[in-house]
Amino acid sequence: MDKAGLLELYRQMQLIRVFEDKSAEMYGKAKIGGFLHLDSGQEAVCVGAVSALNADDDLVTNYRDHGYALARGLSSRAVMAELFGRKDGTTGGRGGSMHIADVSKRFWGGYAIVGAHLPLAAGLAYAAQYQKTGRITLCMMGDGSTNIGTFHATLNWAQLWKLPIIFLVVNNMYSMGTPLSVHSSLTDIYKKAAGYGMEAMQVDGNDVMAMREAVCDIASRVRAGNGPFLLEAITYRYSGHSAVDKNTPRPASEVAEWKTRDPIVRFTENVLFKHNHATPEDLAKIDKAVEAEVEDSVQFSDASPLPDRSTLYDYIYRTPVANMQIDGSLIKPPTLLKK
Amino acid sequence: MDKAGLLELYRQMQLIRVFEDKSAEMYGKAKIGGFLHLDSGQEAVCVGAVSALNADDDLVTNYRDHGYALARGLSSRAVMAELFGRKDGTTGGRGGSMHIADVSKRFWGGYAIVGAHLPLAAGLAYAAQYQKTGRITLCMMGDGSTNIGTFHATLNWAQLWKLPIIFLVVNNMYSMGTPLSVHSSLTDIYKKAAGYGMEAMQVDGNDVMAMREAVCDIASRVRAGNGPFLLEAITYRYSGHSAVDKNTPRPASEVAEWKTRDPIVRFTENVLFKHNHATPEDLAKIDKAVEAEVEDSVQFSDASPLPDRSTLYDYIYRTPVANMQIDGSLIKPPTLLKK
Amino acid sequence: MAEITYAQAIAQALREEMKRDPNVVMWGEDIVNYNKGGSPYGVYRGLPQEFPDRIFDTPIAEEGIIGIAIGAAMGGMRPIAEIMTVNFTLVAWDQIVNHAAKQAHMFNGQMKVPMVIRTPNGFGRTGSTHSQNFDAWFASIPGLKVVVPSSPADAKGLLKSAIRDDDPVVYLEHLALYHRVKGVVPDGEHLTPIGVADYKRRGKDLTIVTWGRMAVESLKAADTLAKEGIELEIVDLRTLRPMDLSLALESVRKTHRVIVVEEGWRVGGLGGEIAASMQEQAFNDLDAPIARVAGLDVPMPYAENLERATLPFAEDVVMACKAMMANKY
Amino acid sequence: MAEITYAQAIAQALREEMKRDPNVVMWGEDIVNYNKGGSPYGVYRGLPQEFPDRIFDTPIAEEGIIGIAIGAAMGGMRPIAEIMTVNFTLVAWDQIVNHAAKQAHMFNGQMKVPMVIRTPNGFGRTGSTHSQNFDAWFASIPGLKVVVPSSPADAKGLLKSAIRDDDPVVYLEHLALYHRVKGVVPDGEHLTPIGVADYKRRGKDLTIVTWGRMAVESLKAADTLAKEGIELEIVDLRTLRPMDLSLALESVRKTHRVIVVEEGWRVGGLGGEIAASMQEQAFNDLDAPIARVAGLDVPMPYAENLERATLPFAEDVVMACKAMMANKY
Ligand SMILES: Cc1ncc(C[n+]2csc(CCOP(=O)(O)OP(=O)(O)O)c2C)c(N)n1
Ligand SMILES: Cc1ncc(C[n+]2csc(CCOP(=O)(O)OP(=O)(O)O)c2C)c(N)n1
Ligand SMILES: [Mg+2]
Ligand SMILES: [Mg+2]
Repeated sequence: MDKAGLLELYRQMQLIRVFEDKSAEMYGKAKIGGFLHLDSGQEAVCVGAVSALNADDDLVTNYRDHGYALARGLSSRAVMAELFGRKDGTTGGRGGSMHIADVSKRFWGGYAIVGAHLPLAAGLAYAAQYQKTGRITLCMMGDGSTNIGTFHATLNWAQLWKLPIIFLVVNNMYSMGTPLSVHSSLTDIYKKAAGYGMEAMQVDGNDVMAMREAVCDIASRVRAGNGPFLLEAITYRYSGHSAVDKNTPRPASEVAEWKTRDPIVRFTENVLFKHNHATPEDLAKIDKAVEAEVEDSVQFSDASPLPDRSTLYDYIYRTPVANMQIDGSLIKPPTLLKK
Repeated sequence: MDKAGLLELYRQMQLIRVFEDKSAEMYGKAKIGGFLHLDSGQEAVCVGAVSALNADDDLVTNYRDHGYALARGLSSRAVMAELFGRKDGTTGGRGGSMHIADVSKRFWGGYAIVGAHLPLAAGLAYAAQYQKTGRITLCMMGDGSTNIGTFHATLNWAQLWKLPIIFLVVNNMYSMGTPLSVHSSLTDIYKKAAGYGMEAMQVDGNDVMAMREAVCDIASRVRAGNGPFLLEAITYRYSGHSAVDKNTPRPASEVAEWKTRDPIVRFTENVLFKHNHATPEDLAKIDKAVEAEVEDSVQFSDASPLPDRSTLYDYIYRTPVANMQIDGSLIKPPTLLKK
Repeated sequence: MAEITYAQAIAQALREEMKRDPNVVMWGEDIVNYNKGGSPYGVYRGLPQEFPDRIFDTPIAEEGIIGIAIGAAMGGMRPIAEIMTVNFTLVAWDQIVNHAAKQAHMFNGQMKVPMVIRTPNGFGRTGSTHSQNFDAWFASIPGLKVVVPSSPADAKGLLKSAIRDDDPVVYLEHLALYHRVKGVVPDGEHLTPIGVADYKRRGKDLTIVTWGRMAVESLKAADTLAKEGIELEIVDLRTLRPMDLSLALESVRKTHRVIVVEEGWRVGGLGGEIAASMQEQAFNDLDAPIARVAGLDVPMPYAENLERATLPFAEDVVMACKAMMANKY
Repeated sequence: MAEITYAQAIAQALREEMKRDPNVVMWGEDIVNYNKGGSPYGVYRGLPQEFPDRIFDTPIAEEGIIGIAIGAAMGGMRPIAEIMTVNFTLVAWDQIVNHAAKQAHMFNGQMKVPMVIRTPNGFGRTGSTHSQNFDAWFASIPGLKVVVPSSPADAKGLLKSAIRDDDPVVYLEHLALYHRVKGVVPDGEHLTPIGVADYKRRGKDLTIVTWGRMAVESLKAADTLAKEGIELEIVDLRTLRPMDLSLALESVRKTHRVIVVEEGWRVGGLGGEIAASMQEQAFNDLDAPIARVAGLDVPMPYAENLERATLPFAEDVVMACKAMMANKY
């Protein structure tokens, strides 16, 4: 990888880190509501994996989706505006933090029902296979999402039909507050692939280069028609499960220990500086640009209007129906009753 | 095992064979409606497995349940009457073929939604564990039932909580008409246990002694608190999926080949005769008794009345509610409208 | 204009649409290899052989059957997900409610989910877990369209419309109609619009609002009642969501009496919704409270007499109509 | 008689019943280890520590949470299955509909399923898959009991009754009430009977039939309207199945006007069922068609203004009541 490429990996990780810090701050200021799940600490997974894809490969994630969105090149303005629930957000304020998407970039969105996006991702992979587009699908999920039925149904099916899909489990050792060993009988998640005869491996999710290389390798095998792959990335989230729980009790020593393996610091020291790919000044310049970008995203989002009330029913149905009332109700809606 | 025990195994297998033939005949005469799934060909699994249990262990099956019911000692009268949908059936005609049960024998019934009984069985195992009764649960299912979500959710959970339960997969190579290799990415079903770190093995399901021994061994390990076990029994059903499909296309050579491994013939020749445990006369006597018993079950069922219309609402609720109408409806039911 | 069965009408629609559009694919349990193929009920014999790369048997995993179809639809296909009976949709309920129905709206029109969930309602001594009717639940989900044909012509026309529709359409067939109901289907391209109700019989005395199998039963009831001088007007809703009550309202302004007839459980059934809406809209036109004929609120027993007692048939419609005409409400 | 919150009332009921009966156990996602424990919402802080062998965190697998509870209940336990939000019950829908609800009847009384499914309804900028209300669906399932407390006293009394009941009881809590609603709860053993509605306010002009959060909103609306001389009578159904409409019918015979107020989607909501049943039973007592206030039929958007527009609040009840009193229906 050339210098520009490496610096771009750095920039993306840094952008995610700063963006997440800022969004946590905005949550504190009640600019953002509901749930806010941060990717801080997991930047190498997002950036390493997404950078290994072709631009037209399909990408599907769970609700912890900001990092993937930014790595995929969605504008921080649109993502932040979505968190703010504004008209200029990625889904016009409808989806919020858990449902960032940009289909023009084949980023099919974050999904909030644990495990439920797995079959959707397999369906995208099937469409690519049937239509011979050469695309593959990257579908990520958390460790806590590997125990629900859809995981099983999807992996068996994907293996049976040799679908072009990579299942990426981001093992951050916790499902909300529930430790891995309390929720999963296998704590080496990649070993679950054995139940399907699927290929699998584990990778250091805090090493962006390892992450990227793994996904590159796997992607070419999957693209060649060898069927699906289960990749487990070991990482750690610095924040609680979502912005409302700063307090999930994880041993302080554990958090501290993981901070010594910070993905951005490691990349900076072990790759960028060690091999003289970048100077501290190079990075400072990037950092400044990133700060400015994120600051701008907040300004932008603050200025973006709320979605118009009149759009509420748009897109519930795509094919119009002769007798349909605007709200899909049987008869004329009782407009009287609702502001 | 002594002679009496061996002859009892023979008797049970023979009873199942004759009972199933008779029930198919009765289905042809429209004495039985709906679905009728036969255990013919799979007698060694039913009898071998059930005979290895303690009388107060918990037993749960899928809809292909006649064989388990008979092996568990339910009367053929009550089972046949249930198939006839009569008052003296095992559930008074409410459940029919797919839901034979006798809780006094801790036979918790057949279940008709594929995979859905697995969590129920795990729950029974949990109750035994919590209440320290020393019971274990035997939960059987078909090969086609190992791809649905509940399989995954239950096996992970059972392994996590070290529940005293044996999952017995009756691999007869078909899920209705769908061949094993079309529905499951692993065709050695026992290998699915690897996805949970669960112990597992495969057994010849047409060898009643092997079947019995396997379940005996496993039961004592499970009873000792070593956690659950996945046992795969390889067998074959002679009939179609249910009595309505006599025609499911399976290669004639396949069926013929399996008939050469008939569990009753094998047991008779390789065990009973070979080791002089029984004479042909011993067996003829048993056969005659079995024929008479099954014939009697038909007479009995024919004579049993239909369940009384007035019992229709019984047991929907077990704890009465002050204002409840008999049918659980909001207000007085429109009795006018219904004969 | 040939007389064909309801099942044959479905087969025609499938064949025509698969020929028309290569993105139409279909999967479900035991639709290829079971018995003689073409669904477990032999609805479309020969079709799997005609389109071997587009019709597939699946594992038993309804969450996959529907979920993978949703994803394929997002990716540009027009999948038809067949669920062996409507009872098994419960296994995939989250996929239906939270994903099929919500994708288009939640992602602000960035994607669409042009898929059909085909599945039969039914009964026939199959017991409580296999004899249910969830019409009301499907009809209450924003984002779904729900159609229920009662005749071969509607079966064909609605299925073709459903496959071409850009929204997820739940297409509810009925085991009791497949091979037993025959009717004339217009030759050539025959499309029935989604969301448009239909008079299946004109009459002046009493309005029946119904759909699916109960439309067929209501027609039988009408024949019986006609002999006694009672003329039913039968409105077949055909689409349950979005629903067109205009004919029902038009009819009640003439007859002043309404009975809603449905197969499913009475409590929480769609009959309640329809009765509530109609009394809101036509309060002053009603000579009697709107009545409902429905299934009894009980898990379906296997025994022949109890199953029969639980389900509504023509005779129940007859009884209810007579009671209403005699001012017994 | 202490004033406590709705959440505290739930905690009291759980603690008392766990002390009383060692067969009461509870499991769910993140109820022990998450945050400070005692459910993700801190409903029963300290309880997991008090009963470490009887309260458990589970894998994310709602089909297991509910299915294993069913089996444990069959085996003699009284499990409480906690589902983090009602939305996730969809993943276990088959277990609820086909198993929890049917076991007792289908097996002819050979077994029973004394379990409670505790789960909160709610919203709060959580988007379309996390802001739903399935009251109507639960209430339409034969074999389930369904309770929805609106006050701390009912929350405690109904939960204690639910735990002791031999049937599967769905106990629907509400995120918006947990820590915000306070009220007096009788000291000592306090049981609220299942299946008995309650007047939450007496009035003469208009009957509100409601439950859960909308009972609280209706009370607020009543305060506003009282200032304008309109006196609402508020019937809190408390139990949705089996449902006691006797108070609602008694009330309408006095007021001659009814509005059903519910949080969920209007189409196919329980409002339809209630309106249909009430017009059947009290047709001649009605001065106006029965009206409904409900959530809009749309997947819930995240944006603050759109969420607010979609959900019903006191102001919507006020508006509807005024319209009805002004004969605007
Ligand atoms: C079906 C379902 N059950 C429960 C939840 C609530 N929930 C949201 S995220 C989550 C934990 C998921 O953990 P994991 O998969 O490890 O991902 P992480 O948050 O660690 O990235 C839970 C329990 C849900 N969204 N969906
Ligand atoms: C959830 C669900 N989906 C589909 C069915 C219909 N069905 C009943 S049995 C069966 C095949 C099961 O095969 P297997 O588990 O191998 O058992 P076998 O019949 O061979 O003993 C199917 C598809 C069902 N009952 N439940
Ligand atoms: Mg995690
Ligand atoms: Mg099989």
